[in-house]
Amino acid sequence: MSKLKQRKDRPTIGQVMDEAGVGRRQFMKYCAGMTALMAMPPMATTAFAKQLRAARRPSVIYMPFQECTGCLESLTRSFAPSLESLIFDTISLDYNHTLQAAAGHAAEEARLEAMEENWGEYILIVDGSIPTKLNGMYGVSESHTFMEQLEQTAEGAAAIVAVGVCAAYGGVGAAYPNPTGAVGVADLIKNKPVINVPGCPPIPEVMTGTLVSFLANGVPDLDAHLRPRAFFGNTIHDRCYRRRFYDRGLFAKSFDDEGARNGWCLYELGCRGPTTYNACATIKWNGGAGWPVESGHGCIGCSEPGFWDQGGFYEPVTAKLFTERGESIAAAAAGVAVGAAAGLASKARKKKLASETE
Amino acid sequence: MSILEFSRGPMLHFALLVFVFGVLWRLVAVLMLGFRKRYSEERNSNDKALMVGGATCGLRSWPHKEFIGRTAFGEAVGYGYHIGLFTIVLLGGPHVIFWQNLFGFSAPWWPTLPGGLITVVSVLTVILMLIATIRRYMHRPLRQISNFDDYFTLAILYAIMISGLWAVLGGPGRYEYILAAHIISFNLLLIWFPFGKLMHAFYIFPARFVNGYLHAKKGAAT
Amino acid sequence: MSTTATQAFAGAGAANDNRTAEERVEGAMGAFARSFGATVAWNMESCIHCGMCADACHFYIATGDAKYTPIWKAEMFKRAFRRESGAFAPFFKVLGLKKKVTLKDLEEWQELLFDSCNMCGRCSLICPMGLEVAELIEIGRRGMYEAGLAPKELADRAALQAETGVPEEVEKPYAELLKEIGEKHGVDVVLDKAKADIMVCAPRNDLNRNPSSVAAMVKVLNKLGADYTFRSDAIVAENYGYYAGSNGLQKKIAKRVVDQAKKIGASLVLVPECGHAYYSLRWQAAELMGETLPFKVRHVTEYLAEQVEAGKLKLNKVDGLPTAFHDPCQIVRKGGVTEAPRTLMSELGVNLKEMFNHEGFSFCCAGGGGMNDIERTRPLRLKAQEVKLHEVDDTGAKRFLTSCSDCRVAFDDAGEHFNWDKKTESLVELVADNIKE
Amino acid sequence: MSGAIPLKVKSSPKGVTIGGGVKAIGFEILSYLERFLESGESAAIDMRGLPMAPNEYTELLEMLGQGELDLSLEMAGTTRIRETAFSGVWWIQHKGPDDRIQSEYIEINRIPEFLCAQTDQIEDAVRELSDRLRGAL
Repeated sequence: MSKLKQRKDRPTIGQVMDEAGVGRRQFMKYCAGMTALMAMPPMATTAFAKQLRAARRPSVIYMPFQECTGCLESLTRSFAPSLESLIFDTISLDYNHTLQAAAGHAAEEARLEAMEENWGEYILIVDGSIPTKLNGMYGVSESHTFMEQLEQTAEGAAAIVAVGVCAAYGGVGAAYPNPTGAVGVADLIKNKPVINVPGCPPIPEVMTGTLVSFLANGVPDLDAHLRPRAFFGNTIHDRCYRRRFYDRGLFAKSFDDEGARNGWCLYELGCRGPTTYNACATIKWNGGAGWPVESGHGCIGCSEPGFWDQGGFYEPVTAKLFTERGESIAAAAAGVAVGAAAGLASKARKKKLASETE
Repeated sequence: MSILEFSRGPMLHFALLVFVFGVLWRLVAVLMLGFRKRYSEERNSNDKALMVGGATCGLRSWPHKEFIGRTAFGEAVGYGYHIGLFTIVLLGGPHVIFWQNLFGFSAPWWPTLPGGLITVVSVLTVILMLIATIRRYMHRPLRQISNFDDYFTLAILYAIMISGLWAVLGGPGRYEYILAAHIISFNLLLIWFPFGKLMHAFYIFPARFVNGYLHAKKGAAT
Repeated sequence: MSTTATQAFAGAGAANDNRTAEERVEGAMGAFARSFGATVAWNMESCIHCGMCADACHFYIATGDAKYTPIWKAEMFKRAFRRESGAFAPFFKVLGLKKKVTLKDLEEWQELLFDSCNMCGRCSLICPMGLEVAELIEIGRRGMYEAGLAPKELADRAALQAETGVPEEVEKPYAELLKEIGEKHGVDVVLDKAKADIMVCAPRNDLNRNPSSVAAMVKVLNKLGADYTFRSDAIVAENYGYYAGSNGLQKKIAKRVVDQAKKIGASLVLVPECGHAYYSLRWQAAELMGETLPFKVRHVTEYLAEQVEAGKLKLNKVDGLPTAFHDPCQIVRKGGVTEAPRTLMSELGVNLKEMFNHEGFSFCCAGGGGMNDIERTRPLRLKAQEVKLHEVDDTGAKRFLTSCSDCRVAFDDAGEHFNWDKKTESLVELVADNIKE
Repeated sequence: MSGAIPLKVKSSPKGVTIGGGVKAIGFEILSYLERFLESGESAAIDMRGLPMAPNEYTELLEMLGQGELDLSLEMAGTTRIRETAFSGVWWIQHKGPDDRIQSEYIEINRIPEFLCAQTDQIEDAVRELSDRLRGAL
């Protein structure tokens, strides 16, 4: 990672592009791709390109905590090298313990230095949940708990992007019984703008798109769970191409029956489409090759808080979430008993009343 | 645990238990009051009376020609929204899945109507319910005998219908909150069921049967 | 019809009522509690407040006043039921969800239970939930009586009839009156035979106002050579206990008839042309006695229809005058005697023009259920009767028949008020006048 | 406009029966075109956002037909800009180096925005050209 000069003369993305010999129209083409990705109106491309060019080339610190590196895998997937690599060229990834050669103390050294240099300017990308039980002792590296590291790096960040459902809402770490007390970034950091990009993993284009839109326009429009509406504004169900089968009441009953082969709705097989907000149905995965429903499996709702605990992935969204252990028989017996008691009581009262006034 | 999980988890379970407990409590309490022996010389045999009792269960749903002139509108609206409710609950796609899941059986033979059609039926049902509610308030005898139970039960029904339509038509707001509202209002219906007029679902056919039976014993009109 | 001064209803009821208000309400609850079992309770639980029973009640139809909604008449006792004996009684009481029934409430309900209800049972036919609304009102009356709130006219008559067997002071005992009728109409009346197969009663209304119909019945019985007798201790068919709502008195009055019938070893008690006499004797006497009666109970039209079908009674054909027949509620709708009158009329070749509301659905004459005897109900009664008279006119009938003395009293009164062109005649008289020699 | 020189149309829109979805988009284009005529305000419809079945995609292509201009540029993947048979309606498709469509839209404009020179570029050009000319003198 090259050490860069003082903050003030950090080059703008426009300058970086010119140096890299990227033609203006080629840059416009990328921005057109970006606005389409974020479902912005096509005519906004020029304005978007202008702002992006003027933005300073940011420093990015990528902090991995209790994570499985799935998100990083997804982030660096090079299906569309032109778009992703371009974006990687614009951001200077100053710290990522997986990608960088340096390790151990040297890696820490580089990180602290990058932080110091770009204090208040850099973007902090957090990957993985932060264990909080025993005040963070479940997650320690470089003799600092993840909580401390997060606290420390967050302080100087311009904004924090929590990548993956673990960083956003605790993900698999926070799933019942949540032994490590794992939480998402927003649960710990209250004084900094946090942008959640949930998913297990999130779609590559959604992550890069969020970064680029932050560079161009700052913190994008977020929903109640701090997710960019550009990507998490609609439910999968709303944009699903199998929706017409749902409306006509045609459902696949099993994974290989006639319904499944006809591409009917997977509601009965536990699809979480109706309650999950993400862009899988439009941007799709693996460079637009397909997405879970298109491959015949229901959406498992990986971009929603606590999606691991919302019942079996193969039970419908309206399925009951309790296990019947004979309570209803007990209730029935109790009902009959109380009924009988009430009946006897009123019969006794009746006899008393009747005899008194014979 | 999100509100949706809560509504279809512990709350649904609690509601079902209250429903089972309450319904049996009320039915048994009434039946415990005992049936007295009848001594009068019967005009029709027991079998004929049983048959007439059975017939009354169905026939009483259709007004006699002497009454239809006055009750046609009221009954059309009333039975109208009941038919609507049954269609939605028994033939609506998501509901069919819910029942099968709730009672733990799978019934591929269970027919369903297209979602769009159910939405149309739902809107019609709500309109009929509105007419019934307004009529309950405007029609003098109805207003006189109506009490809290009548209006509260209607309120719960409205909550269910509106949240249901809201979820299907994708109104503003997050889907899972609307769906949670739908399930919660259904839970409310289950909890209120034994303590209000909804019990008529259990009372209606035995009541008609006994009425038809006793009248037939005397050869009286049914 | 003996007229009595209009009584303010507050003071009505048992004369020597020195009980406190609380005790009187307790009395009502007691009578009420005695009356209901699972069936009645099931009915009270099933009401869904749909208001349709109003559309069956001729008092609501004639006036449009919501207070006449039949189920509203039983409201006080529904409320008491919820508090005392419903499944959730303790909660209703503790949480005060249903106010305790007060004497003042009951007083207000006297007008609904007595002054505006003939206990005709039409509301029970329309109820979509199959409630026996008429029975609830009947039970309501029992409660009212025990609270000393039954109208004075009915309560006094019931007490008197229970004591003396005759519902009013009479200068001449009915037995003598009966003999006189026999002489006047040239029929010999069999009275107080020691043993007889059939015991016959007579409606007091007819004894006083239409002796010819009593004579007609006697004439037909003599013609049939029936082994019958009147019994002076049980001449009167009516049962004012049923009207006043006193179970005790109704039982005592019915017992008088049952004892006499047992005494003479009758196998059949013949109820004359009287509505509630039939209902209370045929369908309630056995229940009150708590045993199956050793004799059958038949309305005179039933008996005559049996004779006709058995070929023992041959009748001439009457003229082809279009005729309308009023089905008395207690006999036809509630009593089940639907075919008998029609068998007789077809035998007589009557040109019967059925009313739109006929047989089990006929509108009540508005005089039954004791309302003939309560003077203050006349204005309301006339309003309801107007509807009925129009219905009769609509059939284009020239002759108007019925088979109940109370109905005839009501129709005579209404006919006089609206100077109606028709006179109400008795079916049995028509039969008696046309016996084929 | 009646006397204007008629465009030589390479492939006139065949008399294809227009399906419901395509007709909806057609009317949207028409409204933008009318608006452009009055206020000169340009507009564009993003094709990726529309839930279109494959056959509707080709149907739309056929409906719009082909105008005179059909440019394709090689620039980190091919970019194709076609003028449709309806003047003022352009079909722009950007493909990435892996031949994957990055964005595709119909633009209603005098000339697609993409082709226009940018103002700041023109400012640089002014400087560079004046330097060139002065230098050359």
